[in-house]
Amino acid sequence: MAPIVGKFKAAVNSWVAYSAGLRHLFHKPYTLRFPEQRYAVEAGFRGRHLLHLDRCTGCGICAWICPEKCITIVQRGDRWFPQYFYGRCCFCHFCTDYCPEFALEETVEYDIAEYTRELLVWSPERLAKPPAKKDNKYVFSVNGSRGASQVPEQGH
Amino acid sequence: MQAMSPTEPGAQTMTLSVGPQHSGSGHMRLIVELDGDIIVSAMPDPGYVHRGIEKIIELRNIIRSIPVIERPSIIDASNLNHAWVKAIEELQGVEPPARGQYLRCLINEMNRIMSHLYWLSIYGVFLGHTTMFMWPLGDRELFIDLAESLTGARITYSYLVPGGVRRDLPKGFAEEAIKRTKYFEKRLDEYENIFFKNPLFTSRAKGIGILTRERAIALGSTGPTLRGSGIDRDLRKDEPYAAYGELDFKVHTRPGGDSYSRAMVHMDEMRESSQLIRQILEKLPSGPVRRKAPIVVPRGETYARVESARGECSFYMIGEGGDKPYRARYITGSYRNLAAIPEVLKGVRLADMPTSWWSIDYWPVEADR
Amino acid sequence: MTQTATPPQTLKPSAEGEGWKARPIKLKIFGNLIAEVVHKGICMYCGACIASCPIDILFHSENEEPIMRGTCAACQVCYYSCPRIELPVAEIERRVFGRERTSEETILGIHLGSYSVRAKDPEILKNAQDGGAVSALMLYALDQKIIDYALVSGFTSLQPWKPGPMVARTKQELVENAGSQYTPGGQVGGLAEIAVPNRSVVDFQEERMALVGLPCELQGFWRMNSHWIAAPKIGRNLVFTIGLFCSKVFDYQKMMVDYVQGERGIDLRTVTKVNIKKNRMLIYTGDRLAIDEPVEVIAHAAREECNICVDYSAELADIAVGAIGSASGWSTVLTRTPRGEDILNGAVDAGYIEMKRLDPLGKGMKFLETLCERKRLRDPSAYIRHNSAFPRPEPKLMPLQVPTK
Amino acid sequence: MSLAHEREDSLVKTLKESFPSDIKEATVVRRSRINLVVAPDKIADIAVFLRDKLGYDHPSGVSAVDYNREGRFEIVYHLSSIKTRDQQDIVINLKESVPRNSPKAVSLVSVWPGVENYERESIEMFGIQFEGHPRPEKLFLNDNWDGPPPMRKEVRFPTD
Repeated sequence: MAPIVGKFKAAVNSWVAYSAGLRHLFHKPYTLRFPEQRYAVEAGFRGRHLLHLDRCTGCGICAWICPEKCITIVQRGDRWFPQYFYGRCCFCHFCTDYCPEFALEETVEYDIAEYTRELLVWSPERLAKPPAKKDNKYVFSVNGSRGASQVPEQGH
Repeated sequence: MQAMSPTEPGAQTMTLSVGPQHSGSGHMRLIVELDGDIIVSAMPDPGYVHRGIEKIIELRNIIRSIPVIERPSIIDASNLNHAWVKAIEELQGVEPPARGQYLRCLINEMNRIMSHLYWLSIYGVFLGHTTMFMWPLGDRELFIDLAESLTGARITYSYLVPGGVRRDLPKGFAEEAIKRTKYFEKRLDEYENIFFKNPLFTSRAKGIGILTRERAIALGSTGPTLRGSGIDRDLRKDEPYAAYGELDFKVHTRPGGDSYSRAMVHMDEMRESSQLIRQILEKLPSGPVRRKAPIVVPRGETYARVESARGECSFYMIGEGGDKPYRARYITGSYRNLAAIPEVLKGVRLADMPTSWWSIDYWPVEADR
Repeated sequence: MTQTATPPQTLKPSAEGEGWKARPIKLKIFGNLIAEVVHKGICMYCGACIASCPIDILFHSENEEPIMRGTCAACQVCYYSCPRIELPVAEIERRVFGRERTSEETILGIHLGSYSVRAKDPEILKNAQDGGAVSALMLYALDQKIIDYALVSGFTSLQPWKPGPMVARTKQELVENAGSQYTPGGQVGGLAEIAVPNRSVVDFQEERMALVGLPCELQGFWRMNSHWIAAPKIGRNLVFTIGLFCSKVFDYQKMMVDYVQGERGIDLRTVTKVNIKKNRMLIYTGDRLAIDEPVEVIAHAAREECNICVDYSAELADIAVGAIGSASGWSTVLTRTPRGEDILNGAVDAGYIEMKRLDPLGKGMKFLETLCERKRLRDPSAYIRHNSAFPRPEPKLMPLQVPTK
Repeated sequence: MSLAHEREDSLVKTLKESFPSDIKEATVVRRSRINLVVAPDKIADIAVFLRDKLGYDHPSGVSAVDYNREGRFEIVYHLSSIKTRDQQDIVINLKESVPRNSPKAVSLVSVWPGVENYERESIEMFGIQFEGHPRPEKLFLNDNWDGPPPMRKEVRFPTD
C-alpha cells in the first residue's frame, strides 16, 4: 500500500512544482541590459572617489590607511594630492572616512573600466571632475502583490 | 530508500579525481574511490585558493586588515568582519554603543540570508534545476540593494570597525526593509513548492549523506551541518554577543542528519533571519553608532568567535601592543566542516555526491584562507 | 609609468586660511606638539588634538596631557588644531560672529545682552553651582529637539571628582553632571571619544549636539574648525556652545587628592559641591560646609598653564555663563550670538528659567569687567610664539559709551 | 573580568585536583575562557579526561603560535562541550609548548578525530611533527613546496 501512496504523493508534489514554475512565466525578469538600462545606485554608494582639490592638504592619511596601498601622494606645484590606481583599489572607502578635511567623497560612478592599465591611474585633476549625469536609470522596487521588478526611476 | 552499504574491502575500486575546478565557489579537488557507482571513500584535497591570510594579517594594522579578513567568504563578509572586530574589542576592552551593536546584528542577519540564498542557487544548479539557480540569485538582489543603501557597498562591506559601525541607518530604510522581508518570506514558500517538495530533489536528498550526531560532534563540525544532525548549537544563543542577547529567535535543528535535513535547516534559518531583521529594526535604540577605539592590539590573548552563515568563525588573537596582532589564528566555518565531507560522502552514489556534499555548504575559499 | 598631467595653474585658494603654503619639508607632527606645547607648560588640556586626530590614536591621560597609542601618520592635523600654537582670534571671530569686535568690546568681547538667570526646576537648582543656567538651557534645548545630546563636563573616570566629557541626553543625566569642577577635563576630546559623529560625508541622520566648555576649550574647538589643515569634520554637528567664566583651573592631583583628601582628610566620594567664590574655597559634603578657607591655601595647585590665558568670560561662546556679577543663587549670562539670544528667550518663554536684565553699567557688570581686565593683563606673548592676538586694552581706560541697542 | 566565574573556577579546581603535577597553569582568562598549560608528554591522558569526564567532546580548532623570541612553539587545542548543556559557551584552550629546534608533539587525532586537518596545517605551516597522525602530509600547500614552513616568524615577506 505504501509505495502507491508514495507514488501518488510524488505525482502531486511534482505537479505543485511545475505549477509554481509556470505561474512565473509572465513575470518581468530582473536582469538589466547594462549600457542601455543602468542600475540606479543611491547617494551613499561607494563608487569612484571625488577629490576636492581646494580642501586637500596633502596630509597623506588616505595613503597611510589604504589597505591595498593604491594611493600615492603626488606633487602639483607646491601642493600635494592623492593619486589613485584603480587597478588595485577595493573600494572599501576607508580613505574617505579617515580624510580629516572632507576632501574625499564617494560618487555613484561605478563604470571606470579602461583598456590599458596606465589609464587606470587617476591623477588628482581627473579625480576632481564630478561624475557625469547619466539617465535611463532603473530602480529595484518591490510591490507586494506583483512581486519585485526593475522599474524606471521616477527621477527623485 | 536507504543508500547501498559500501562493499567489502579489497574489491576492485577505481579512484576518480573530481576537480580541481570551480566547484560552485572556489577550486577544490575530491579524490574519490569508487566501487562501481558507490563511493567507497572520498578524500578532499583543499589548498588551491590558499592566500596565506594569517600571514598577511601579521603585516598590516588592524584597520587595513579588515578587507583582507572579509575575502575568504565575500558573501558572508560582515560575519567574518564581526569575528575580527570582536576579538580586537575584547583585547581593547572597548564596548560599542547600543545602536552600533544593533546595526551589527542587522547587517549580520542580512548577510546570513544572502549567503544562504547563494548556497541555495548553487544547490539548484548542481542538481540541474536551473529555475532554482535563477530565483534565489534574483531574490538576493532584495537584500543586496538594502545593504548597498546601508553601507554603500553591494557585497564586501567592511562596515564593522573596532568601536562600532561606520554609518548610521539612512532615512526610509526601515519601511523598505520590512516590505522586502515580508515579500521574501512569500518567495521562500514558492522555493519549497518548486524545489524542496519536488520529488526530483527529495528522492536524491532524503537519507543520503548521513552524518550521525556522535560523528558530527567528534569531527567538530559546526553551523547548519551540526544543526542538521539534531544538535541545537548556535553561538547567538549559547554565547550571546552584540545585541543577540536582547533579541528572541529560535534555533532550528533537524534530527535526520541527512542532506535533506541540512538543507531544510538552511531554509528555516532564512525565515528566522528575516523575522530577526524586522525585530532589530523595531528595537533599534537611538544614540551614536561608533565609539572611538585605538588602532592598537593591546598585550594579551583572546579567543573570540561568532556564528557566521556556515558556522562558528573564530579568531585566536595574541596581541603585543603594536598596531598589528602578533598572531591571529583564523578558523572559519567551512574549515571546520572540512572533516565532515569524507564522512558524508561514504556510501553515496556518485550521482548524489553533489547533493550531500553541497548540503554542508562547504566553501573552499573560506576553508583555505 | 604614471601620466603626470601638467600642474593646474589656477587652484582655488582655500575657503578660509592663509591660501597656499609650500608643504614644509619638516612636518609638524604630534612630537612637535609635545615639544612646543606640553613640555613648555602651556597645554591647558582642552582636548582639541584628541578630537581632531583622524586615526583616533590620541587619548586623555591621567596627568592631564594628550598621549598617543599606536603609530602616527604624520598628517599635521593635531599640530594645527592646538589653540596654543596659534590663535588668530580675529579670523575665528569673523567665523563665529560674522564680524570682528569693535573697540568698546575689547574687554567683554562681542555680546548682545547681559542677564541674571536662575533655573525654575528645583531638581536642577539643588545640584547646580549657582543659578543652574547651563543645565536649564541644555534641558530646554533637549526638550525642544534643538539638540539630540549635550556634551557636558561630568564625572566619567573612576577617580571621584575627576571631570571628563560626558554625553547627556536626558534630564537625569544633566542633573547628575551639573556643578562645576575646578580641574581640567579635556572637554573637546569628548567629541571624538564618546560623541563620535559618523565621519562619512553622506548626510544620514546627523545627531545635533551642544558643547559646554571652558574658554580655552572653546578656543580649541574653534581653532580646530578654522585652520585649513585642522579637522573641520569633527564639530559640524554642533548647534551652539555654552562657555563658562573661568579665572584659572587647578591640578586634580595637587588640589583634590593631596590637599582635600590628603591634608584635610575629606573622602572625595562624599564631596557634593566645590565652589570658589570671593577668593574663598568652599567645599560641601552633603549640605554641610566642610572647608571654608581662602584660595591661597591651594594657590600652589593652580595650573601654571593658565597663566597665559587672557579670556575670562568665554568670548568665543554663543552663551557665556558664570557666577560673577549676579546675586548669589543666580547666574550671569552673556548672550553673544543671535542663536544664543533665541535659546535664552525661548527658555524663558517655555518657563525653564527666570531672567532679569543686568544693567551694563551696574555694580555686577563693573566687577565682571574688572576681573576680565585683570585676566587680560596676563602677558601671553612670553609663552606663545605667535601672539595670541587677543586685543589688548589701551593703557588708560576710556569711559565706556552705553551701547545703543 | 566580568560577572561571576563559578563554572570556570569549579572546572579549574577539578582539573587541578585530578592532575596536580602535570598541569603547569590553569587560569580563567576571560568570561568563559580557560587557559590550561600542560606538559607535552601528559597531554594525551589529560585530553581523554577532558573528553570523557568533563564532556569536552567538540574540538573547535588547533592553533600553533611561533614564539621565536622564547624559542618555542605553542600548540593550543580549543575545546568546547556539547554534552554538558550549561557549559555550552566555555572554551578550554589546552596549551602545550614544544622546543623550536626539535618540535615534536603527540597527535590527539585518536581523542578528537576533528583535529586531524588542523594538525596537518600546523605540520606544513610550522614544521611541527605530530607522532601518531594518520596522514601527516601537506594540507594546503602544494606538494612541490620545498620552501621553509611559511608561518614561522623568520620567514619574512616584503611588507607591502
